[in-house]
Amino acid sequence: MSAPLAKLPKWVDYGLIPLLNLTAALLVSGLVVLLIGENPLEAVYWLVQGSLGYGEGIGFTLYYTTNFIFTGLAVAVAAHAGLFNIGGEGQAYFAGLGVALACLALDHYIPWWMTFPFALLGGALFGAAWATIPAYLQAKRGSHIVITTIMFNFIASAVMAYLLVNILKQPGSMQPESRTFVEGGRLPFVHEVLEWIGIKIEHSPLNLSFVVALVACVMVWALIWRTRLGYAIRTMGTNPNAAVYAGMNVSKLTIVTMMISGALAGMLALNEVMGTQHRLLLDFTAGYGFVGIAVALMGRSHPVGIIMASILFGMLYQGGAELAFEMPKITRDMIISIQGLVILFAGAMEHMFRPALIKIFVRKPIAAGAV
Amino acid sequence: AEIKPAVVYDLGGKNDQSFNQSAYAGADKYAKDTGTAYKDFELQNDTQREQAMRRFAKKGHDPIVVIGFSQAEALKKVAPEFPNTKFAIIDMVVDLPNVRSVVFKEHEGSYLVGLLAAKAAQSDKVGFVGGMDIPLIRAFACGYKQGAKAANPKIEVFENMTGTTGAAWNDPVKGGELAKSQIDRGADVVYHAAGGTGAGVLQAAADAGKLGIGVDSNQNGIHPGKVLTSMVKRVDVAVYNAFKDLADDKWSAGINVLGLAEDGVAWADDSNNKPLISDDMRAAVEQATKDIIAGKIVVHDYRADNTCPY
Amino acid sequence: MEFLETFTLILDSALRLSVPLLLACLAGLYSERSGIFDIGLEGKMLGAAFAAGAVAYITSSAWLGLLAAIAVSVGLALVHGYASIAQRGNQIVSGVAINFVAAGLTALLGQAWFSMGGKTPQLPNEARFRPIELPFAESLRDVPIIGQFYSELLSGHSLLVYAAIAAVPLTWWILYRTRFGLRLRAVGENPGAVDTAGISVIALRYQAVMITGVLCGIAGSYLSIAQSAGFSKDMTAGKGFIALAALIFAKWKPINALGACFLFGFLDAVAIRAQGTVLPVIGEVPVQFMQALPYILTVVLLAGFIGKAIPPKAGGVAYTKER
Amino acid sequence: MDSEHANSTDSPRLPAQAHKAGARNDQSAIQLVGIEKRFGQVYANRNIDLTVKKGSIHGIIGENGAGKSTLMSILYGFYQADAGEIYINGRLEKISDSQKAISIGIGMVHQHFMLVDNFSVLENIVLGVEGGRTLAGGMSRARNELKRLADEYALDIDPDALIEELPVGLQQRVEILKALYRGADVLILDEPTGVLTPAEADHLFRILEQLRDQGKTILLITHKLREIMAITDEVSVMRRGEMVATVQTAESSVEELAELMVGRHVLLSVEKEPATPGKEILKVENLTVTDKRGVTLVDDVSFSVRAGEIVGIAGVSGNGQSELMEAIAGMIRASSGRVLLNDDPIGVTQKADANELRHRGMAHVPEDRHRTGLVTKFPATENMILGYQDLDKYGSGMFLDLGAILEETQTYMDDFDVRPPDPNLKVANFSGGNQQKLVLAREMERDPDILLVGQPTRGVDIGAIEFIHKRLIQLRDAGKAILLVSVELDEIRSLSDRVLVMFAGKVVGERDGSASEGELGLMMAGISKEDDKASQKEGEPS
Ligand SMILES: Nc1ncnc2c1ncn2[C@@H]1O[C@H](COP(=O)(O)OP(=O)(O)OP(=O)(O)O)[C@@H](O)[C@H]1O
Ligand SMILES: Nc1ncnc2c1ncn2[C@@H]1O[C@H](COP(=O)(O)OP(=O)(O)OP(=O)(O)O)[C@@H](O)[C@H]1O
Ligand SMILES: [Mg+2]
Ligand SMILES: [Mg+2]
Repeated sequence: MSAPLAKLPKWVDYGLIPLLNLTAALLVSGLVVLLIGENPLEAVYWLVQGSLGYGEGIGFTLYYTTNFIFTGLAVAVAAHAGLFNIGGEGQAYFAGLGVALACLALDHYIPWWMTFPFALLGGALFGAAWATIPAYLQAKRGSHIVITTIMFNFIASAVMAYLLVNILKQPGSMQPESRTFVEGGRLPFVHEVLEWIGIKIEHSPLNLSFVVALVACVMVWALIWRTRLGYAIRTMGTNPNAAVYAGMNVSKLTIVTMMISGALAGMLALNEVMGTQHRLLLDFTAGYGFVGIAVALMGRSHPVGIIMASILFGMLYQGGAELAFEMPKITRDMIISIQGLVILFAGAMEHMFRPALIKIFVRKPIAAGAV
Repeated sequence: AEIKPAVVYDLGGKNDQSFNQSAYAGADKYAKDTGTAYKDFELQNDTQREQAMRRFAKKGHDPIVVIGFSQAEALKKVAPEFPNTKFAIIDMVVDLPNVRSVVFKEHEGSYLVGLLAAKAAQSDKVGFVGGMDIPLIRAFACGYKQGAKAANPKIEVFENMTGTTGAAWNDPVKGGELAKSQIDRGADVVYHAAGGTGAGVLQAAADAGKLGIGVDSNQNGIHPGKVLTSMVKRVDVAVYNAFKDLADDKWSAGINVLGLAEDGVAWADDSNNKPLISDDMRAAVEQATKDIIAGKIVVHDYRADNTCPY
Repeated sequence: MEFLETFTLILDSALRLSVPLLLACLAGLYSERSGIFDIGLEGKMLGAAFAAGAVAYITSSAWLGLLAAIAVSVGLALVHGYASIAQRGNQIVSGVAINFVAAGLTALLGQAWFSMGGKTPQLPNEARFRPIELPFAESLRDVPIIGQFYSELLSGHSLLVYAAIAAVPLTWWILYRTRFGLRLRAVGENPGAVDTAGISVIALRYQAVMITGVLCGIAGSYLSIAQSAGFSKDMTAGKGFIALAALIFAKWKPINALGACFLFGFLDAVAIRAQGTVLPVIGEVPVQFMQALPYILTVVLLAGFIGKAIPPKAGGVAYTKER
Repeated sequence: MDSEHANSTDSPRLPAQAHKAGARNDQSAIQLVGIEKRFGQVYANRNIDLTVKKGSIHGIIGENGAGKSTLMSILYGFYQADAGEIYINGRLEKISDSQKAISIGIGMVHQHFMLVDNFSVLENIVLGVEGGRTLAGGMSRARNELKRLADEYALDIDPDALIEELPVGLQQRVEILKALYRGADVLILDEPTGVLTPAEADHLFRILEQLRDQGKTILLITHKLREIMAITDEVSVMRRGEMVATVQTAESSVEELAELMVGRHVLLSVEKEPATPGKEILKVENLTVTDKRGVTLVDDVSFSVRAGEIVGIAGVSGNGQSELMEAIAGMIRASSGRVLLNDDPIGVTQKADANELRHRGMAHVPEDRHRTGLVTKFPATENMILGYQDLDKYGSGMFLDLGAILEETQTYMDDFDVRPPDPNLKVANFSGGNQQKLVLAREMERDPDILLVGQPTRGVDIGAIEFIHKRLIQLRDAGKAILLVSVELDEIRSLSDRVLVMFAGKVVGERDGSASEGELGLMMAGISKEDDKASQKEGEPS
């Protein structure tokens, strides 16, 4: 790592620095708002109000959060192994096929909770499969995984367009999409579930995959910090020499990790296809796969951090939509820019504030070289 | 009565110089005519469709006009939740008691511009560039061909679609390439039904010194003298009427089919293209209009059987 | 004759389609040859296309548009440079960030300034780089074969097309025949060698990154004020990534880059022309397959099944004196 | 061949200087005064004084990490000293960067060559001194100059050959030519023979002598005493960042230098009973390891280790010991040969599964704890299972049993007196000695049949050394086999029951633990005694 090795207090490392990076990103975004002649504070107000101010808004925020948890976890698991999976978008897109096939095959015959395990499995398998090829090429042929996963995003998009247009499309339909699933292929919305037990809340696309996302967080946490496999993944990601020394099979680990990563990204399809849209449609991934990069960076690849970062991005997405209603000049593209800035400040320039903080928090630098 | 109308545009946005802009023009005209304020919203992604409709409905907007066939799925979900709100959808049929579905006989308008194209072309060759390859756009193409063949049985019509996904609506570079390819093959007039992609088509035609034909809005003025005409789809009228009908307590749900007879489609005739339309052409197109309205000419609708006999 | 004409027209179209790829690919070449990976070509091109469209519209001058495009693109390149060189950040992450920022800001500012759904207004001809007729193009048109070739294929493109083509030998010359090129190639392979020779690694890399910015600026301008008459949202549509693929395909060499970009442009042109054509044996080739072909070819190349693409050795890692 | 000739060169930036014929004068070419350099809290160089006479070959020796490279990098402007002064030809110079060093006539051949592999020789030579914005002129000038240098110093080379296609010896020649082309008057060579065959090394020395005779000053850094004796005029010895002595080569001896370099004056004697070797645990037969470039690193080595004995492998580092260990431990692949563990072969030529070897009773303490043996970002607990993560006692099924791991770590740490005894502390936060104890605890507490241990006490303080040595003896007395690799002669001698000496990839001799330091030192330097016929044949290729 290129970071200066001086040690900072934990709360600075895991709390203050991400906060400062986020603040820097938001400040720059504020400047942009000023540039288009709007009031940044008002924008912040509508952002918060729109995402947390009322029931439907909260529902939407959590619905977006669900997507980001999945893609964030996908990037994080790979990152623990020292791999940069930039292909979450394509993996999730391809996983949509797995989810949709399960739903299309079963929705007429069995209730949703029986379809659900098949859809889950379908999404996971298809997502994993799409990640396996770049992983294999990295492990066995040394192809740079960043480049191959980028290429696979584009290839996934072509494959899915072909399938939707030529095979899955309803005859005579305008849209290249599959037919809409009936009840047996739809995850219940949270407002429906709560209605069954007598609680009425506002409608939103928030559905049971949110619970799946939270379970996935626990599972990823357990995987990384409580299993032998996770231990091997972290060892490989931190010190590959030590992994070889410890007799770990680095090629196999690379492939397995990427498969898990791809399966997690594939869960995005569960939320979108089975949970929200109830059909397979073009570009349903809508860039969520890329947001996962920002989420994992902000959340420092820890499930708890990822949940928090996902909520933050969920707020940005939902609040951003609201903002577009209230301040039409600030379109949702603002959110894309903020995302970019967060990735820039929290990722590429994450150490920008370190030297200054070291001066403040560390009086005499402790040496790294414990010889 | 007082109304509180709202419009949800499709992904192209209200200034697309085409379909959505026409809707915007209708809403704007109503606002100017009556002093009624209205709200509108430009989508950025698919999930927002429902969100926007629901939000407008909750805030008491009525009627809510949604533009484009892509809104149908969302509308099917939202409309039943607000049975007392009136919705209207353009370009698609949604069969619900509180929804008015407005669809156009694009094939009729396309027939007319096809006829004009064939008469304007000196080379016996004309072209068509569609956006996304869907039955709606095929209907444009088929009507156009029928019109062109009616004017000149020997004519060859090149037909290309820009793509198979939503991106096809917004790819002026590819539109331009397709138009160039048709022009290179000898086409003298190129008609587009391709949304934002059409900008590239009209540009390519103008650059090559050939003629383009616009669509949805009157696009004659984009390259004055280089756009033969436009197949105008009166989305503005549909939006205007939706507002007005409710205000006048004359609202009706159900399907509104707007063709030539209803002034729902037309060929654009203004000062920009005046020099391009000869008297002979004018006479022919006016005769054809009459014949279609009278039922003497039946323009085939591709959507009826998913085939085009021409 | 018929075939020859069709073929010439396809080549003509391929040339137009490959120009933005070529410019972006050469741009990436400078950066990556210096050891800075750049997956932000897309973002820089997009930012440039917007700046060109907006400024050309406001000033009615294509040249000012070009200048603005270059300024914006170099600005983004410097951000990438600062993150990768000074901050020693992850170059991939930085590139991703720049793509996002450019995608968001161009659409946002476009809508805020022009209210046309992220587009800039249609440009009048004087605000565009217009096709240039090469001398005698008209009179030679009827000469068999050569006339076709000269008048249809070579003549009648905008200045930027000729600039892009000229950039190939120029880049070759810079890379292999000048001091700067020697040092550039060296710093991407072994920055230690450059440093011990008393040359500043940092300055060299910043220079490279700025050239990348300039070329991406021209690429973006070509899209919005030469090929089209205005900017439209997300206009690059993945061209930056195809350029990246082409760069890998070209094994980071300028002459190969011309070949790779022309190949990818040609695939695109064929896909456009051959739409719906049914080939013998294969049947109808899906357009999606043609679209994905550049990426598929690149993966196959990366996997080492056809040749081997070896990137500059020091690529992707910040230079540290300490071991 | 004298200095006038050297001065008549018109290579760039050659400082005009007068040398007397024979180039032996008392004037100093380089004088370093009080040089200090710290990396974090590690003193790489501490209060270094050094004077190098003009026109001499001056050797600098010292064990790994002694600070030799750092000192040379400071002289070459690659690093800045924290304190101290540098005089070149008697003039105080501030060497702010390499450009400056070059301009005052210092050239350096780095330990890791600073060459661009896919460049031609010529391109590498002109890099940085292109002499104009375009290359054509400079290249043809360099081509001519190269021809002249080739004639003058017998440094033939094809200027258009690609570096990556040249053998290492020629690559090094390019580095030397690079320095000469830049008009170097002082030439620093950092471990130039590490990668050379003996014949190549001899050729290099002839070149260096010739350069000296023409008035150049040469600083030669090496581990190899034989080379020092063969070619230098004076030698300076570094240890742990400090300059411990400078002697006239002619008045010194290999023994003295060996002691200065590796030996500690406090000889740590370990109490131990004579060994009672039992059955053969490890048997190595004709093991050969070749690297990617085809250089043989371990050359046909055979030996065995019995239960209840410690076999030490002595040798100057870089003579194949590391690779021998790694090949036995399954970390790298051997090209031929066989290794038997408890009479069963292990697949060394397929790169044996390190995990499986552990299960079969082989434990391994690697030479470099930071690079290989530890994940310093992990806490002690997680380092305690490195390599043993699959053992049943550390979990059930796929899950780890953190309680069990913590408990065991605690026990091991108590047993090995690791301080602070906090199993959840990140390993980076332990001192070096305690980190080493963690590794040893992990490997020794497993009750292995054989322990491979490399540099067990590198960078560890005296108290800890004593402790570690005691534990190793205990393990032996418990009937285990131990294979020990160390560059510390003392350590080898005080622990081993038998000593094998490695030189140039071969085992050049075997002695018992009581062999004298001088005797072993000579063997390590590749100089065998007359009576050691067998090993002489193996050891001396010529
Ligand atoms: N990188 C580091 N970060 C935090 N603390 C450290 C670091 N390196 C060393 N320390 C702490 O500083 C103390 C001194 O470390 P150092 O390596 O200098 O000890 P030492 O005197 O060399 O010990 P030993 O003789 O065991 O090697 C250690 O107890 C350790 O806890
Ligand atoms: N850039 C650096 N950062 C931190 N520590 C360093 C750095 N360079 C050297 N050191 C440390 O300084 C000490 C001296 O290192 P140096 O490379 O000078 O040793 P050396 O005598 O050349 O060793 P070798 O024989 O292995 O080449 C070592 O402890 C090393 O770990
Ligand atoms: Mg210590
Ligand atoms: Mg060294």
